[in-house]
Amino acid sequence: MFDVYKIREDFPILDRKVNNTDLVYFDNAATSQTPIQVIDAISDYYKKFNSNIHRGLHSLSADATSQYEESRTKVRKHFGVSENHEIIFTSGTTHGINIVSSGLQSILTQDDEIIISAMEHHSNIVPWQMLCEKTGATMKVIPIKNDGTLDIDEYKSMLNPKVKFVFVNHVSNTLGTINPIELIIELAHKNNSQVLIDGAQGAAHIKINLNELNVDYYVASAHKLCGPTGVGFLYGKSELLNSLPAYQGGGEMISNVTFEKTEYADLPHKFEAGTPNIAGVIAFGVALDYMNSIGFDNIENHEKELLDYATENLKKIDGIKIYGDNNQKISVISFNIGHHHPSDIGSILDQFGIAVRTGQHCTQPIMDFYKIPGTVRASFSFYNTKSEIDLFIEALIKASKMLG
Amino acid sequence: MFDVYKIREDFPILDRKVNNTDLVYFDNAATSQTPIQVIDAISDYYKKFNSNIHRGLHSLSADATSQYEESRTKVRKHFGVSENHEIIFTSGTTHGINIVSSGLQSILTQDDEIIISAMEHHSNIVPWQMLCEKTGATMKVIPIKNDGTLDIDEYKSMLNPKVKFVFVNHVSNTLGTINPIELIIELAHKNNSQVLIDGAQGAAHIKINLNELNVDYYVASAHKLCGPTGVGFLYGKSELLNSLPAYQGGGEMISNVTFEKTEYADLPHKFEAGTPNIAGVIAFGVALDYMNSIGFDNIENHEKELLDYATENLKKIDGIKIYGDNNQKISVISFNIGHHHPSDIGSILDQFGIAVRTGQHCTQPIMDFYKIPGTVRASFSFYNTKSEIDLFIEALIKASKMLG
Amino acid sequence: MRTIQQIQNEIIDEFDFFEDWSEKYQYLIDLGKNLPNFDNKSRIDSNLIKGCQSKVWLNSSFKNNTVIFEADSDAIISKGIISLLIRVFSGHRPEDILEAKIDFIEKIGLNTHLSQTRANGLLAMIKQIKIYALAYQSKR
Amino acid sequence: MRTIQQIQNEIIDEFDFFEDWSEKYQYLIDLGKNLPNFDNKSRIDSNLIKGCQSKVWLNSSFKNNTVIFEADSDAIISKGIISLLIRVFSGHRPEDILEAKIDFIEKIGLNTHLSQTRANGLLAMIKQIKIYALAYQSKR
Ligand SMILES: Cc1ncc(COP(=O)(O)O)c(C=O)c1O
Ligand SMILES: Cc1ncc(COP(=O)(O)O)c(C=O)c1O
Repeated sequence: MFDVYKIREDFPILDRKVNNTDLVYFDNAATSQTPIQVIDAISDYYKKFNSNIHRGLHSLSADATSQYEESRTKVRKHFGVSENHEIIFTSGTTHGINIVSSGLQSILTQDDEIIISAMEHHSNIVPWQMLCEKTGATMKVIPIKNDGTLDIDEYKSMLNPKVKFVFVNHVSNTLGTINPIELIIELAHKNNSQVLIDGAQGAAHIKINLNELNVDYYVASAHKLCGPTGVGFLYGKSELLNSLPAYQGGGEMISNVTFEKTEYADLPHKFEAGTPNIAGVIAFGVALDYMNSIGFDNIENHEKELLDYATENLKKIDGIKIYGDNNQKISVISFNIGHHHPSDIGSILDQFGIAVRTGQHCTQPIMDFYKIPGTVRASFSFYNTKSEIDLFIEALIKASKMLG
Repeated sequence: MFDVYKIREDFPILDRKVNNTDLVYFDNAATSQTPIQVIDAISDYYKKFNSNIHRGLHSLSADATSQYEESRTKVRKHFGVSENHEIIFTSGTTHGINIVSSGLQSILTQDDEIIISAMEHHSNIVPWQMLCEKTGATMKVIPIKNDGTLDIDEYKSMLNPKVKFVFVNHVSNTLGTINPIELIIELAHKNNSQVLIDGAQGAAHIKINLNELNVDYYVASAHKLCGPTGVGFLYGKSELLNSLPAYQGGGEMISNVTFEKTEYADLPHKFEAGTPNIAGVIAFGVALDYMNSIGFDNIENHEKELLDYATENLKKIDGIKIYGDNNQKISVISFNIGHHHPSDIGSILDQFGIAVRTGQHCTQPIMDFYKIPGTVRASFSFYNTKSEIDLFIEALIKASKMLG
Repeated sequence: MRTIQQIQNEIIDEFDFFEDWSEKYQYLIDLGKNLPNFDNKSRIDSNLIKGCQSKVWLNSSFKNNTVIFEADSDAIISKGIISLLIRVFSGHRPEDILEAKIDFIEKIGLNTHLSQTRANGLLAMIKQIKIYALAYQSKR
Repeated sequence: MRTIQQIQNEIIDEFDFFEDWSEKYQYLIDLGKNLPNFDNKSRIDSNLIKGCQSKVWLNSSFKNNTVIFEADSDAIISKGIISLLIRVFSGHRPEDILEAKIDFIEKIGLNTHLSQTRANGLLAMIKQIKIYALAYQSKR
């Protein structure tokens, strides 16, 4: 049985006061909160197991290594991947994307095209711009429609033999839109193009099976999945990861070093140079266990309820405009009220203890599309409640009144 | 007053049993143990402040941001740096080195030479090999002498107008040798060469002032400084960091993004793409506070005592050979006994609860130099004791007897 | 003409009347509304102050040995804040502006009611004001 | 000739006599010493087993429908371990080797006395033994 009040007891921060009132945390798309089970896993690691991994012969190192590798198994299983070495631990989504973009420098040529979408996070734009600058390849952009969905017809017409790669997010962090990635991947593959999906937002809200999805690369961050900061993973098909050159040089990622020549180690070590975020990786595994103990079905249902409830009540507010008001979205709502600047709304909400994000959300092209300086973004997680939404709506109405 | 037994109370892991005996942790050069103050700082962060930083308008984000930036100030002050933006947070030493090596791709040419030393960690070899492969520049290697010190005369003769960069570690992780970096930097600067110092080992044992040292770049990892895994920093002189191209593309590191062109943000953000290891960075600051509360003078004194005591007693063991037995070293001892394989010694020591590292320690060229498959490495920290060394020596004698 | 310090004290007295943060915010909002908008030709990038989440434009001129400031913002609370700064700084001599200690922000409790992002913006505004003053002083 | 399972049981019985880990280790060390060294021409990279911290070389031949294993290592404990493996596997038919369930390692408590790194090495050795067996089986 899904009991949101019982779940909230796992999250110490939800008891916090902000500006003398109870915290209402609606900035989950920026980072999720951390249950005590995950916090304790980190403490436990440092209290009992802390040790550098992989090459240590002593028991401490052996324990740390097996916990670290067990976490890889957890990630692999959770995301429906068959091989452990196809999971590369990274410091986050941005790092994962950069491993691929850097690797493609030696593969892409000036005759090639790549496709991204107009609703990408800067982390899924800038690395490809840098890649195009270095290789001379051309970047094409799938436009968005006014309802905040991708223009798939346009995408179809953009596919041609020159297109080697397609980079699209699973879910937009600004609009909440769930993109039809199955279709995007299928069309790309028919065109012999490879696909990287930015799962930073999707992974936290939708259970996916990467092998069934048949995606080429997928990246996500632990800190949006109830896990710690500074950890994420890159999934890639073995043969593709093997074909990419190593990204960073360092310890762990080589099998043999002389000054004349260096042999790279096998996957996943080839891409995990240096001492990794060991505690973080282990805690990431615990975070996935935690979310699975709640159940992604329950998470999706509850978040859908929150989304519908909030959308319905927001629409009653005078002058509100919701961006991306379609019926394929996760619990993220971007909006503006009248001509009020989002930061004015955000500042006042903060005084009521309500944490929302304001601004461009690292998606400047979306702002350019709607011709706005930014939005107020409320994003809900499975531990949020309808009564928090009531407080939020009430505060919004007051803010709007104050701003006149 | 320095009281090692009082200090040990801060380290929960030191109470751990391994193979039914008390843990003796002598693998500090691989990673240091974590005091409860640092562990609590991480828990506290997730219990009270967890939030994405920099662009958030709400109080939680503001708190997290100011703690994160305060940590930058702590690192800056501790390492004698004048400007906060010259401190770039990384995921570790390896990451820091790769930021620089990747940046130099557009600067180095095939007519240039770079110098490294024969006692570098793979993390300070492989990135430069990759750089030389991409640019055609030539790598020269400062040889080691039999006593485990660098051949400085040879270094002098290697300097010539083609040499653009010198990459040397502060302290060797395998031999413990403290390199004369003041001299190395001075000679390099006279030659108009820039210097990057790999401080992974040095920073933990020797208090340094980077501005006085006048070094161009310096890198280190928090996990060797009583801090958490997955964090480190790169120091660079402003004008040099400004001249390097950005490393990773992503959120936070740009000021303006359109599909046509992207403007990069100022330092340090230019090199801190994506959500950083926020909890880790904050805890790193706490770790520095902790070490300073003990005092680096005290740390250096105590560790010197341990080194001398251990060296003296090790030398009494039949057939022992210490590598790098010179008088300029930190508390790291690499050795072999007779023809016993280091992993045989290490396995037996582990049964006695004693954690040492065995193997090549990511410094294969040192092993090639001494023509050995590896060493047993014992590395002591300020929380180790002489009676632990007694246990270690006793166990070594037993191991040697068992191996016959 | 009152000194910079006198004006600051005046503002502190005014804020003393407010009972809670919402009254302070309401006052800032009203101030923001009363500050005239720039025309489009002053809303140019070279007048933009970096470091604010909202856009803040600051312009200055030099008359009778004093610096006159004008400002605008696309966010109303920022505009209210900068209107306070104009009231404090505009019409004073460069050297007075450069020497001035700004204490009213703390004393009216604005710092605790501004997030780090806004507070950084505020610092950026004050810095820009002082840069203008310095420029005029050295031009004389 | 005894079956693979019988040999494993024999080893388990032998280890039952040992009172603590040091006796087990001493036994492995003695086994290691008694296993003849390879000559240098068998100590070649193509015989090396990947995944061990020490070097372990494994060689095989096929006689009378059975696989004969020889091995060497530069570390004596590894050599002791692989000498146990040879005792278990050498001289058996490929299909028996492929079908064999290896339970003696757990039962003699070796897994708890080997670090992860060593245990991985052990797995790598067994894997290589099975790969040889598979190769001979399919060649017939
Ligand atoms: C001298 C030296 N350089 C570099 C490194 C790499 O540090 P990290 O693994 O934290 O990136 C180490 C760590 O062992 C080291 O000792
Ligand atoms: C869609 C999307 N992509 C990428 C990122 C970047 O993730 P990180 O900052 O964890 O690297 C985010 C985070 O906001 C995101 O929402």
